[in-house]
Amino acid sequence: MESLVYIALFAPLVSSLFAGLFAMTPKKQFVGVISSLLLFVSFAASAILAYHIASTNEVIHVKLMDWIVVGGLNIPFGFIADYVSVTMMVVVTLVSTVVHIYSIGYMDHDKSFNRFFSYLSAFVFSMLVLVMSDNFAGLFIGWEGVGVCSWLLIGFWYHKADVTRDINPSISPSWAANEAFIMNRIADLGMLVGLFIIYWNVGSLQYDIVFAQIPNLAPAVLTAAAAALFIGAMGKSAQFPLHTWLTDAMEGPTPVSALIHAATMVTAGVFLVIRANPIFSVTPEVSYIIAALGTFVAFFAASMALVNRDLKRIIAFSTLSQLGYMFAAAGLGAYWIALFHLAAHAFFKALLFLGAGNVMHGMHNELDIFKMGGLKKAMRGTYLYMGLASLALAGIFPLAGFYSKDAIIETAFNEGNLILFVILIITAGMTAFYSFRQVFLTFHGDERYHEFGIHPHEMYKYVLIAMSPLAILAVIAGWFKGWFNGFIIHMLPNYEMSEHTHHLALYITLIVSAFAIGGIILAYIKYNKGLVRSEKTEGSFVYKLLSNQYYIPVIYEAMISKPYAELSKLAWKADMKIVDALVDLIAKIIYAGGDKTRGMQSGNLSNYLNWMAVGAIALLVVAILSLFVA
Amino acid sequence: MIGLNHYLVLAGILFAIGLIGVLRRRNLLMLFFSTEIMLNAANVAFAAISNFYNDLSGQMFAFFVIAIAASEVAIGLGLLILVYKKENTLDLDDLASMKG
Amino acid sequence: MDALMIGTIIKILIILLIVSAIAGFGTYIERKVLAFMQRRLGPMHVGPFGLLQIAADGIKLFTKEDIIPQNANKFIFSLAPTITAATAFIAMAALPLFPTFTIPEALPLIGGAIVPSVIADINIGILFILGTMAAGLYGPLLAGMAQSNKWGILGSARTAVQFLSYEVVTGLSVLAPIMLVGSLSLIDFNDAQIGGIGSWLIWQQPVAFILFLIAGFAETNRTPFDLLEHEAEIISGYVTEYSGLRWGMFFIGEYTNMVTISIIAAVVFCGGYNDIGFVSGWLLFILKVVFFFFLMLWVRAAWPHVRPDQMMWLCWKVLMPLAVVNVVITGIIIML
Amino acid sequence: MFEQIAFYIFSVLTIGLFLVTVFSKNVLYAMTSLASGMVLIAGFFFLVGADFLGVVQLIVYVGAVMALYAFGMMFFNVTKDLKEKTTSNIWVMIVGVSVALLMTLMFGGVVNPEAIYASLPINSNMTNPQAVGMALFTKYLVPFEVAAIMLLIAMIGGIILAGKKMDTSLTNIEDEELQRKDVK
Repeated sequence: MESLVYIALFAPLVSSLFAGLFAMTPKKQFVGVISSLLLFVSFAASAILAYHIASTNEVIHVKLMDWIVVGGLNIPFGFIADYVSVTMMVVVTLVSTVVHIYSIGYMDHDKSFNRFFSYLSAFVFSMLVLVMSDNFAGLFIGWEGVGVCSWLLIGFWYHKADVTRDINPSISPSWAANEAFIMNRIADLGMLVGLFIIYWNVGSLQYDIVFAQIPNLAPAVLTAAAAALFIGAMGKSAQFPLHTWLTDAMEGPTPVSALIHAATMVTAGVFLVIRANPIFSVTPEVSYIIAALGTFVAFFAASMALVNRDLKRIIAFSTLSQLGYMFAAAGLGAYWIALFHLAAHAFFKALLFLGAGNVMHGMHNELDIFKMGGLKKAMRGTYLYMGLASLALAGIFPLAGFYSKDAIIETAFNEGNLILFVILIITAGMTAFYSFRQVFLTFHGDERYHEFGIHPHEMYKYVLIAMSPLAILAVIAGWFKGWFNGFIIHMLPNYEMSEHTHHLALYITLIVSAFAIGGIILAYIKYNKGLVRSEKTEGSFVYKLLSNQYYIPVIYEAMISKPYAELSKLAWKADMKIVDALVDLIAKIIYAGGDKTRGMQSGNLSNYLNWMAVGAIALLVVAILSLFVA
Repeated sequence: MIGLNHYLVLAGILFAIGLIGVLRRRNLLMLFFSTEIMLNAANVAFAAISNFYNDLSGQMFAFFVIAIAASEVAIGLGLLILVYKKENTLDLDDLASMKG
Repeated sequence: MDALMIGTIIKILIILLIVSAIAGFGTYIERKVLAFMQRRLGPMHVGPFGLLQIAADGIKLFTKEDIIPQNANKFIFSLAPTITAATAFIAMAALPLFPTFTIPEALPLIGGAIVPSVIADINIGILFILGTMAAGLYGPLLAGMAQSNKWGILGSARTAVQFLSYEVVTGLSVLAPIMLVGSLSLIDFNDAQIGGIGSWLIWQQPVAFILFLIAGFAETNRTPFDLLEHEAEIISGYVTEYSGLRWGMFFIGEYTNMVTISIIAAVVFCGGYNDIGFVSGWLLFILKVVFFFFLMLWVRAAWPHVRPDQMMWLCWKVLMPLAVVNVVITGIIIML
Repeated sequence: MFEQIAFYIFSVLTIGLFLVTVFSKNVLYAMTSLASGMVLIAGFFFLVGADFLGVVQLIVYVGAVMALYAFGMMFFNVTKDLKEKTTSNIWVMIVGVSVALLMTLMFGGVVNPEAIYASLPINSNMTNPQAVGMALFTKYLVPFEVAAIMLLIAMIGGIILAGKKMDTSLTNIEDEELQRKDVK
């Protein structure tokens, strides 16, 4: 079984290095094929591990080698396959495998085909390190690896020039990549502080040792650690106020978006909270803030998705919103529900993105849904997948989203927090509305793309076939909720609905479903016939506010970027005037000194000897003085 | 009674004489002579210390100083002869060709 | 004034008087020996068998005009002969001549004084002698350089080359006997050969003995190595401009050195002043020294002198390697 | 008593001779006085019981080093006075006297005898040459061998520097050939 752990972990690395060998050469089909095969090997190993753990309840813990042994600090390269990590492994490798296969088709015409696969596999490897590490340090390595790979992938088309925000809200791929990386760095500082707090107080970074020490730690320490760790999670999971990078990350190729949103990157924050649940469960204040922030983000992101015209951005906002759901669940203590939603969400969100990729591919990189419509004739398979995924996202019975999202809303009710409960229900309605607004505007109604001279076509067959596992899982994943509960409670604290909620559960389900179906119906009424634009609506303050993402990017630029740039300019001037001038001064003094003392080099040995004698006398004086001093 | 200090002071004076020679003279040969004086002054100090502290190390040092002086004269004299053959002078003032 | 002190003073007087007399007498012997070897009579006219020739030569030497060349460095010029004579006599200080004996009480004034075999029995005796003889090279050297004469310069150049080279051979050849005896004191050498002719070091170190003799000839400026003042080549070398008493001092120094070398050869290799059977040591010792002295004259009569390059070739390519090999073999045998 | 007298006589003589070396205009004087000074330095060595060192001083310094200098001097006319522009005497005197004063101060007053201990004590059972030999071939074996190599290198260097045509012997060359060379 240990070898399976290593196979699951290192197959993506091998894939990355293999693809990296050909990174500078023109496209080679076999690179994609072999990478996908290796990823599939990784998935198979993960699945076997999962089966093994489920059937034998045996956690597999391996130690590759010592990594850092300095003084009291001993950090091994240890990996663990337990209930949580194996769940994540299966989800990550499955989605990644599909994305790899999909990429063979999607990146067909890209000249950096091989490089793309190298990055993609490295991304998966980093995520696996993050997930499988048995200590916080390894997790941090994976954490940073994911950050680096996201930077590489978002900026994959780095050669595109910068444009203004009016043309492209993300300015350019390299700009978006930098934004993502810098925002993550800011949050990572919090993460690091959290790790330092833990190490300072516990003396170790191993999960088991740290969690065993929790009862001995002061509440203030735990609160600080939890808060610091959550700041890290906020960055990776793009929680408010560090959320802007996520939508800008759409500049990367669509498979990357799918990977980031479904499997590798944004789920890391949720994973951290779930992984460190012993810490968060003893810090109710932090947990409550997490829940509140999660709920807020769910609503906040959904509201922005309502009016957006960019296909991928709508889906990105929906990810943000669903992450809010996950954090709400985790904050309320229902960690396994959060993990379940994470897994279920991964399947249909990946499906959505890949579908969006198909559309984009078919529409020749056009993403504005106002320029689409009636695509269902041209892209039947994609339409099916997208519709299915949107239904799952909206939470329609009996699809995956229904089970997981319903459980979260139920949890909010069960906790007696009616404000969160109401907001989450309304958000569920909004989710249904924007999802189907997007579906209807894309696939139904009049065919607006003709005016732009676009001839849409369906994606390759094998790509559609490769996507089918995701579609199946988007439908059936929710059915395993009970089984998953039994599987995961070996590790995560169980969360049971209390008695009075239990007999109200049906009503809550009905209310949620009513909101969801209501949202779909509203979207159908408004958009099924085609696009009807109303000047009044689009001119209203709320519409503008939402479509401009609450002006947050603008505010960030005005409040943070610009002053920071000014400050940097000031510092640059100080550097030029003070530091550089000082350095120059030293050089000038030496130069002038050399010029002045050049006369000493008369070429006359006698003069040199005289100077040597003077030096000898000076040394003698020093020697005598030191004798006297001593 | 003659103590160690007597020898050391004598060595110091001899060394100073050698130093004066090094500073004063411009003839290469005379510079060599002055250097020899300084080496000998050091040797006197070594031998005296060796005697008064009952330690043979001082004499050992003096032996190696003498060995160094012997090699110095072998090489130095060879160079001296070459310089004289080439420049027809041993005066440092006339040999100053490496002016900065 | 204890007995030893008086004895030492007596010894010093003996050396000064006898050895300088030997220098004079040596010239007579040399001329006679050479004459007989060349089938002629030698000095015959002054005194019986020309014996008073010594006195005549002495008077001539001491009354001759003392010339100092105009361009010569006068101080150094007059200093140089003294150096030769002085170093030759200083070297004598560490040489044993005869066994320690006590002057019979019957003699007035000096009766009871103990005359030591050696004036200063320093524990580095033989090295001291070699060192002083090495210092002796300054005589010819300075003499040649001070007289502002090209023959003189050539003479001093040859001095430096010859003495420096052969010092190496002398030192190395004496090193092997030193290793056998384990001491640098000449008294110890003498005592090591106390057991008759069979115990002489010459039998154990024949190579060293021959090397020492050859080097000794060179060090004392004797034929066939008399290149410093070879009349046929460089007039008289370093003594070209000298006359009278100064010339005499060089002469005395040279003969003293000959005696010194003879004594060293006798003490180091040929049993010193030990008695053999009934023959008393001092007599044997004088005989040995006389033999070596005679050998030098004999060689002068029998051998032509060598060229400078042949001399250097002999020193560095024959004698020195031989001496080194000899030392190494001696060391190996001692270790075995 | 004897040592005291010898020390003072030797000191005065040495200082005087070395001063002559340093201030003399005539190289011959300088060389002669330096060589005599060396002999007197050997005398100091005998005074402090370093017999072997004294003899080495005599043989190596007096017998070889100074003789080599003398040999080197034969390349120019030593009876003539040197014409050299000496550095101004005041300046030199200040430096030299200050060095002398400083060293006197240091050696005469400040050296702390208790702070020094013998790392290689002299064995009183042995004569000086024996003790030197023991030290040289045990504790100082490596420096001794290094010094030997250094001397060998110096010898080779000296030969290469000074004697480029060592193998051609002028006396072995036929006269006509020699003359032809001169013409050329």
